[in-house]
Amino acid sequence: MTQTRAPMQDEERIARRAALELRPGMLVNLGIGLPTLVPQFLPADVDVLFHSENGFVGMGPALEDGTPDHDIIDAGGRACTIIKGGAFFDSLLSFAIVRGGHLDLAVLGAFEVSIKGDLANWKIPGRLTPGMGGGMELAQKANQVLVVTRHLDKKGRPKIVRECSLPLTARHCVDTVITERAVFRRRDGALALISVHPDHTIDSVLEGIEVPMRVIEPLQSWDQPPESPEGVGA
Amino acid sequence: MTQTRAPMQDEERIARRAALELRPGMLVNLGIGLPTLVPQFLPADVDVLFHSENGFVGMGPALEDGTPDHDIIDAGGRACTIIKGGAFFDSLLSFAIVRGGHLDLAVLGAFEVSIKGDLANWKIPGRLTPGMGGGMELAQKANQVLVVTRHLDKKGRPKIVRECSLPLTARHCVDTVITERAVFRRRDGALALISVHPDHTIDSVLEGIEVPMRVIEPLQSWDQPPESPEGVGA
Amino acid sequence: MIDRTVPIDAAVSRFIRSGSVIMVGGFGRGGVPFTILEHLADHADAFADLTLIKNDASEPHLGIGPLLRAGMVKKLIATHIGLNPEFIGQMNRGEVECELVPQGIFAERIRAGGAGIPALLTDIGVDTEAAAGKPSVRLDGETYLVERALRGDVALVCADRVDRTGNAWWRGSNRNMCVVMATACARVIVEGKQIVEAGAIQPEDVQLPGVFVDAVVQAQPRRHMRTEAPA
Amino acid sequence: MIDRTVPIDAAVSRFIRSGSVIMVGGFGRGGVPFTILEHLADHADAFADLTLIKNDASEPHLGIGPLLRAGMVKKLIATHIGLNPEFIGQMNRGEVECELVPQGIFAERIRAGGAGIPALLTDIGVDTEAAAGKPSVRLDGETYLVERALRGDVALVCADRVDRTGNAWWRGSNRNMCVVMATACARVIVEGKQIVEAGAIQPEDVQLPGVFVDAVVQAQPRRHMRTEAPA
Repeated sequence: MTQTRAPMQDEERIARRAALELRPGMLVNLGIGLPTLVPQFLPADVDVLFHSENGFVGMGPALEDGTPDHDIIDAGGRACTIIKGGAFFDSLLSFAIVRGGHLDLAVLGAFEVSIKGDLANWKIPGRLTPGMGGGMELAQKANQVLVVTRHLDKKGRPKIVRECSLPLTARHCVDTVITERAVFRRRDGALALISVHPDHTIDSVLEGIEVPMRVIEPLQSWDQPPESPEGVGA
Repeated sequence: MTQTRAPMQDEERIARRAALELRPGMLVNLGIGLPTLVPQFLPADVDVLFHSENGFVGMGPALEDGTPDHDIIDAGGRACTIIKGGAFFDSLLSFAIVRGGHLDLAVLGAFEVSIKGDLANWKIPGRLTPGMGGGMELAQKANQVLVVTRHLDKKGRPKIVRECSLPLTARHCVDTVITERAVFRRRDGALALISVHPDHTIDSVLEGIEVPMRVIEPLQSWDQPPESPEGVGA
Repeated sequence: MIDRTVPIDAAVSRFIRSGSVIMVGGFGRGGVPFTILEHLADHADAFADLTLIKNDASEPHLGIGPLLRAGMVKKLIATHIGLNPEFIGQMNRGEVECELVPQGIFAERIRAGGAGIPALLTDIGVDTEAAAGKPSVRLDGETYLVERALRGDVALVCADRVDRTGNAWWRGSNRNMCVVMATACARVIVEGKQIVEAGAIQPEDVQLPGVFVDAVVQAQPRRHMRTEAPA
Repeated sequence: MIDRTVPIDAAVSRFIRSGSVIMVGGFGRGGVPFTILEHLADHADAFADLTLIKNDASEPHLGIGPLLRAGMVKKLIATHIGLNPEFIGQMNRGEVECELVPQGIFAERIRAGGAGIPALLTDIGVDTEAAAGKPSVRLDGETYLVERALRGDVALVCADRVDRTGNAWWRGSNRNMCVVMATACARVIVEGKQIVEAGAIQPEDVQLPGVFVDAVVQAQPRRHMRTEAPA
């Protein structure tokens, strides 16, 4: 929940847009990295509860005076706080909350997302093996999964692909993808383009994506929040 | 842990003898009824910890002034206390303690015990169906199972039988049986007579038991405690 | 944080229907939501064909006893019914269905329901009536029963202390099945002996986090303390 | 009540051997038994072929990092190793075995080990590498993995407060895997930041009952606080 550095421009844009997806009453888990930038862009009146899989609900930002409390850390290991009404528990109950269907939204990073919503974000064989941590449970069992990611990987290829080439985290799990260029939502089993950032065009968004992508027109404006799903709220 | 009535002579004799089986450092669970009479006959210097399956370790006797605390009850529903160093928990952890092998001794009642140590104590079809409660876990998973029971049932038949006719609680689980007449221990897979109360003889103990019973001679004196098993202690 | 306190009739009418599968906390008298159960018994005509999941069958005049007596319950899943001879009579006459489950496995099946685990393996009850009708599997040369998860539509529990957002704390041996049941039901009503402000329970000491809770209602003195001794 | 406090060298020499399967509490730095781990690293010659079960691989200079670096470990079962590039290198070179498990299932398998449950069914990880080599079963038309219990010879955890009999309490997010690991090992050593008298922790608020605990040792200030920054 802290930010140790100012987000770069693209990341800030992604995090600002992602913050619109967090609706009042939601219980939300934030993955490591870019997802942790999201809460700072929430309006103060949006009452969202954050779940940290290492063992609490009610995660709050780091103390404003900068004094870290290392007994209250987020899943990325950074000191944060707990809000009034929050509760600590152990890893068992933490994942019972996830698998039991109580987590409304997981905000996760990605190496690759397939057009069908498969997610790969835990292993690049032979090169990078952070491990899945709690990512498989979050991807498979959160009621909604939001991926926030740079549009392109380090080699300049879109993160959205026909089929994931990397080991999967979970199949058919991603509901929404937000990049610095566009917003995609899974509709009828496949990701579709629903919004394009003003700096971009449909062409610049779809360039390099090697699978046909449905475009839902008219495109939504960049800052249009999602329709409130039914029954959200812990 | 409270006693609501003075035990009758036979019950007191059984409970006194059973108390010798509780060794320092043991974690012990007491079934409903006769087993709850045992602790009052423990010497004060024997440091035994009692487990109550409804959710705590460190069960102590009812308050001496008679003020019941109904928030601290034993598994039979009677108000008791918790000793310093005890801990409350929920039913899950309570039975994790049992199935996880931490319970040194369960003291249980019985309708029937077979010569091989099968126990029936939860159902008399069509007549009495209290339910098994936690009895199956206790019988199956306590490191030692001690049955305390009147020697004869209400029809005058010995409780020790060739095969249980009633629905089983668990097979091959009973290690020791103490009645007002005798002590039996399972040796090489079958109950054997090891001690006879001074009021009785081998003949009066074995009368009516319809299966051959090994007698381990010389018989132990009635008040001889068991050999300390290895590794007892939580 | 959401304030989940509501009047009892609002909570009951919103979450409970005829045919509901209801988990009821408590072991003996500890943790039993007496106020909600008395409310249900007072509206016996409104709720039929209930399935109750509770550790024990209470006593005839107490807890779920009046619901059983009034014929509101079609099935009880429990571990122990020995203190309710009336119910045993109903069961023996075939007027009500009763499934008896070993107590630790009862808790485990409910936990599985709450934790998104479809089933677990166990050797508890092998070779007994508790195994009847249950699939078994072989693993590493041993035979185990496959015990399926239990879930409910509504959990009713009584906590000693609950804050307005639903974080709850139990005293003594009152916790028993309450916490695990609250994880395993679509809706959860916590009856609080004492309702406190958010933050009043130290966050490390919360036994049930409010994210599992839908409604917090005020416990009332038990009926037999309010009026006469029960019939 | 038994006083379980002992000097650290007595606890370690009594319960830990070469070849031991050791569960180590902690997530990030919270709950990690740094004092015991530093003691083990200081006696690297005495302990070989260890199997460690820990949420994460720590950082190279911290926690289990020095044990991994010193080649004391033949296998690590973990959920996340991303902060220890040295270990990833060892693993990629085949110098050490590593089994990665989804975090919630990691906790469940340990719980099963502690709770006497041989295995549980889950759909977590179906159709992924996490399913490799695991048996699967069909139940109610769905495919589930059979996840087996994990048990250890010794659990090492750090609690914020522990009484002399082993009742333990964790502050903040330090609890994580500590409690469940302590239920799943033949022997348990609790390193206490603060050791208190029996009764000092309210019995309702005890997070790990002392019946699971074999030894209580005093946590020391971490090495990098005692001397220089780590290499």
